[in-house]
Amino acid sequence: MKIQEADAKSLLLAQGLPVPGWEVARTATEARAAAERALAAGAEQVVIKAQVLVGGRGKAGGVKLASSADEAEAVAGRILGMDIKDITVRKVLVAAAADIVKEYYLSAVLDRSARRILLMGSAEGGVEIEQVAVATPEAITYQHADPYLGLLDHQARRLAFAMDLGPHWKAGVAIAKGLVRTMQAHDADLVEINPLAVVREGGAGSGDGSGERLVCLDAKVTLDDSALARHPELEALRDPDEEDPTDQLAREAGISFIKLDGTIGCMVNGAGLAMTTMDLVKRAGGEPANFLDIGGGARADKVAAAMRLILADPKVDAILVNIFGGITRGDEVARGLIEARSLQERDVPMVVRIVGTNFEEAARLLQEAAFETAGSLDEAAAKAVAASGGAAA
Amino acid sequence: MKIQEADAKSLLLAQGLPVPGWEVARTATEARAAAERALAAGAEQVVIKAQVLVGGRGKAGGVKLASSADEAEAVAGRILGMDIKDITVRKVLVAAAADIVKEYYLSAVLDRSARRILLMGSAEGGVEIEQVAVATPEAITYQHADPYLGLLDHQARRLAFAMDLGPHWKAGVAIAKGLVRTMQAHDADLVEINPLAVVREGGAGSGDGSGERLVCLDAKVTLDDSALARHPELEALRDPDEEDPTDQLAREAGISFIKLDGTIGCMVNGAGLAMTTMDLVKRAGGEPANFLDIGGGARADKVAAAMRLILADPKVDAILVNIFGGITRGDEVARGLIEARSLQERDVPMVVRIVGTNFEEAARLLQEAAFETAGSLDEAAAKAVAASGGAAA
Amino acid sequence: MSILVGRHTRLVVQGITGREGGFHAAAMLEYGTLVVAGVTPGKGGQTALDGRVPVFDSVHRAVAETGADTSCIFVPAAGAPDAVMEAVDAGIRTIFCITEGIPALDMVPVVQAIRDAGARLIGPNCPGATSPGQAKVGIIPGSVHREGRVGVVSRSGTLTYEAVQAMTDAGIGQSTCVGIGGDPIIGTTFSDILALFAEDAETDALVLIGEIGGDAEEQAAGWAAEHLADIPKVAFIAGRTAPEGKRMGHAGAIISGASGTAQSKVDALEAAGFRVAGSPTELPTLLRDAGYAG
Amino acid sequence: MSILVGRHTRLVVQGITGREGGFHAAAMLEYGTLVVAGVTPGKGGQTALDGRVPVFDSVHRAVAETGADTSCIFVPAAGAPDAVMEAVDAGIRTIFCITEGIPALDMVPVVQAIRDAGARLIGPNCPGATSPGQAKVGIIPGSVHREGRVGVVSRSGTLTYEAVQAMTDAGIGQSTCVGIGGDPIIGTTFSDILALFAEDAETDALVLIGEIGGDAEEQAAGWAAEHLADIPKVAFIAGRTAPEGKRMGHAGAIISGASGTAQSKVDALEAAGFRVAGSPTELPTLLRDAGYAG
Repeated sequence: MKIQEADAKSLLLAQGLPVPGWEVARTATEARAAAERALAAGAEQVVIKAQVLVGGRGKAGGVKLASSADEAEAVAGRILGMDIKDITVRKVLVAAAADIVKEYYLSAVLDRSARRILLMGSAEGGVEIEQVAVATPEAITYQHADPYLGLLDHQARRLAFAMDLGPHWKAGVAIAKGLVRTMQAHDADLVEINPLAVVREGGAGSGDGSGERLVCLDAKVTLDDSALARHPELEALRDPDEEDPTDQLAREAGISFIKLDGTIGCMVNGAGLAMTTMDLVKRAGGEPANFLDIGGGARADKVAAAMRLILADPKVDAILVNIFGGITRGDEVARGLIEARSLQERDVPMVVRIVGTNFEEAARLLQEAAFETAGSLDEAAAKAVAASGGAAA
Repeated sequence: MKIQEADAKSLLLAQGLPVPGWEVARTATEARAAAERALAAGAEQVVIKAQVLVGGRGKAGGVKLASSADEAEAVAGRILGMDIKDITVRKVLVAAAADIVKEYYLSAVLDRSARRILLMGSAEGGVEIEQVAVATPEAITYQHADPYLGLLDHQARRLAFAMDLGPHWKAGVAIAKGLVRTMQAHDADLVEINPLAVVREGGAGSGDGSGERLVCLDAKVTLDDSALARHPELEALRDPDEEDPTDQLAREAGISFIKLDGTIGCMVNGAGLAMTTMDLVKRAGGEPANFLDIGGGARADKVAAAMRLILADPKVDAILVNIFGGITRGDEVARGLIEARSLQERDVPMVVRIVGTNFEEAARLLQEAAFETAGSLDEAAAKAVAASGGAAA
Repeated sequence: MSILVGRHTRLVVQGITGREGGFHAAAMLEYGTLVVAGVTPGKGGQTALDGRVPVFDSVHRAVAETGADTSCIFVPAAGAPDAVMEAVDAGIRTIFCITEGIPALDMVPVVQAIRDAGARLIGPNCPGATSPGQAKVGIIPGSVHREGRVGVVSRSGTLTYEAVQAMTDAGIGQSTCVGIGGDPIIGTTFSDILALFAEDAETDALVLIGEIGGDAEEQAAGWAAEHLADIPKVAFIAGRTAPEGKRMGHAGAIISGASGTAQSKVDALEAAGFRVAGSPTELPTLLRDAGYAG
Repeated sequence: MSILVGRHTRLVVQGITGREGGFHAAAMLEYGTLVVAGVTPGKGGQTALDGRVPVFDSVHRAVAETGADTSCIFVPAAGAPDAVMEAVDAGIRTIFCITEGIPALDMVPVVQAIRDAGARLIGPNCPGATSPGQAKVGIIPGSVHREGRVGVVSRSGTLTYEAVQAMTDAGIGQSTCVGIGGDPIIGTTFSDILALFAEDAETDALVLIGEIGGDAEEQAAGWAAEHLADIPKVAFIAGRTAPEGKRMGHAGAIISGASGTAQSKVDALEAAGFRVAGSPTELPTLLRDAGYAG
């Protein structure tokens, strides 16, 4: 699960990391008030940042500076309601614009290959780390946290020295350790600070030179969905503004669902088989309307929920059900389908293929209920494409 | 550092372990009030337990039952002020007497040989585990916690099953894990529950049969002195009533000091050398007045404190200083001795032996200041014994 | 021979008295697997599967009493990492963890402990392994198999069944079929399994079933290019038409750079001498094209 | 030969810019030890000991630049466990930790990591080791030593110096003197050091200096009885007159049963063929009585 920048910053702050203050505004008026407070506290400018769960906000015009309350209100007004990669901006973050001396990159991520937490740091901050990895791979330094003990002090120090943090190395050590703590405390997959920045404190307006400080200027956190059940505190961070009602239904039913642009609804058990089913639908000349994995051991109620998800898309004119029973039992899926069809309002042609565990009983039930069935997956895909074409014709 | 039963129970309670309620009373009147509350809450009897940092309270008459408030007051009056192994009882713990079905033993201890935390459990509870270890060693079950991950669930389960906790095995698992958490949270060397007991809840007075429950009826915790600096919460548990002013001075000066019955005060660096010095004093016909290790790298102020500690004992009639410099520098000790002697009120003959690091400078300083010195340790012991005899003669 | 599981496998099922554990333990027993013990804490002394399998309180007890040498875990996610630790501590050296939904960070110390002990963990969130005609451990339906000499390794669950069924339908049997699991942190990789097949005298050809995301297939291709030049090899990659950015986490993308796409995987596998199928049903034909005559 | 440290030891001193670290690093250098590097985070690029030793930010850097193979740690207690972890992670295989006052539980994972890495930790709270005429690592005053063929192992600090001085004064030199440290959790035991001496061609006799508490001396005696029958062996145990119950923790008492008293240790050592001295000054005579002619 992705969470908003402002929420990510809250998690870091709770671990004692240096994150400059911010406010979240839902209207231009709120943004103006927040800007007024920041300017009154000595900021020369404020930054207004769209809160959306996609990258590239800056390029899309979702991050702007303002030098006055009027300007802040105007800028916030333009950003709020803007669409960034199909997501409508409903909130902005307002903060004093930092006086940046130098930008760094620091992140903690779950490294699947090494099976450990990986820390990545770079003196090339403020740009996407993927670009740095391609352009100047030697500019990135890596440290794997100990699999039993987490990030050890000396590992954090080596990271900080390799990042050339200079006099800020101790702050860098504390932040690196804080990222790993954040990751462990909330079961995050990724905790990314970009930029981690040395900023001048006090600003010119305050009249004194004051010091420099290493702070987290931006924050990105993604959470392990498998661990959400044990983190009720994180469920509160789910952003209802950004979640499609269909996505919400899918999540609540425990179904993995991604809406696509085609016409053939797919209901499959297993992610790999679901992708394969989509691949074969496309190969047979059709267009899948969705990716849908009902998961292992799916029962009748899950099948019914999956059916509702698929039919919620008005473009769907055929459904392909492909179940290969293992932990999932074919007869239960068949019963679920029969029940779901009896309740569904829209009549859409359906091709059902159930093989594996308890497939004989499933076949019997489906035959009794006069479902159209298929033997091989290729055949099922072909029949579904034909059905879809037929309806469209 | 040892802590009182009541404090140990507080630490366990804070980790969520089942510890029946108790109150601490400093007077018989307070004990009466506490007993009244326990009896009013349904207890048939209350138990009154002397709070002293030594074992064998029961045998010494420091643990008694009472069936009424009057009796509780009388019993508490007898226990308060009692001396148990030279310690005067100044507090008692008052609690509802448990209706014990069966007693067990459970502890977590730092196992020096295995270099891990060791859990020990036994169905033979309520008696000293050392006795069980001798009489029926097979009645004790052992589990070493994982050195990286602590006590794993399956280890706690194996312990609980081997202890024959029957239907209470899940409670046993939770308690075993809690002991290790307590140990880790406070850097304890030992967390011991004896007895861990299955008790009948509610009591006959409450009129219902109610259930049985596994609870920690007694608790003993000793803390790692090396870790106290990072546990300010534990320093508050130090019992000023039980600490000798000399012990307090020693602790504050960072000196390891144990008062003995002899006449020759010893000031040595290193515990092994300090014991050896005592051994040789005794061999030479004298009696050491104390064990005193000024520790490594001792400076002048520590030497002065050590001198005060030794001279606080009126029986001391000679002092043997034995310093073998390594991390400790001989010249600094010599300067400390010279300064300490200039300040000391009581003039006691002193034999000084300083060898090792910077011994030449030390020798020069001591010679200038006209100290009596010695070459070998045997010689130093003989001279000190002679000086002590001379003064006593 | 076969790999991982076989005729001599003595299996303990952790979580045997649960719904899934009981159902699949029965299926394994029926397939012919030596299910010698079950473990459910607190149910030691009982029996499972109509009295055919004794249940113990701990894996240690099960090993001591029955000589179990392999474990299959159906314990719910909250207890599954500890169940793996228990198995390895009890001396089990081949551990299948079927459980899905285990938080990834929970597995980090577990896979390290497995390495430290010199044991092998397959999964979690894996369907297990079957050596047709000998034994099956896990949840792969026994009916899809046929005895033979092709080794199959996959990180999908049901897609594995699909691929194996296609082979069986075409008359191509398997030496062992292994599902390594699709979780972020798994105990055994494609390369590990390929290395086992490379040493197996009764495996004459290989099938690898991958999917988009991560770089496990690319790494396996690299290993195969070096060590498996002469054996017929075919592969299938799921997700060729999946829209970008929907399944691949940012994490995986950062670390593995350009890899992770279906194209990257197909390219790597083809460069390593794999023939890559467009549908699971094409696997038998490609195997024969690659020179497999079994 | 000698054990642990010698002419070829390339030493890095962790905490070299601290008061104790600097003082003793200078003494080691003066003794002839190859002090090739110092480590103090944040002071990389500077030098220590009047420009004679380069300082690095990390042990990794020190190893890479100077080929250091042994470390001596003077880092304060709060940072010392991590300093050990850093040394082992940097590939150092012989690590002396002089630091005292480290909380015991902090060392539990550290000693396990040392074992897992196949490294050796001496200490913490130990005085180090000296191979007279070759190198000294730690804080044992160089002046107490004399080159020779008697191996000394002790868990005390200053008592070790006392015993070694007595030998030197009597004309008996040492191959290596090792202080293993007196903390509850230490990396290397008496038995470990005896085993090293047993393999050392230049060690002809052994001196063991113990003290009351715990059962390390009893264990060492057991090992020696089995493996060191033919070598002259003497011992000294401190604390024969210490009152009971004052130094022995409950913990040690529980685990080791009857052992821990001076008598138990003397009995065990004598049964294993050690001659046990009543004073450190008697060690030379007893060595000669035991047949040592060096």
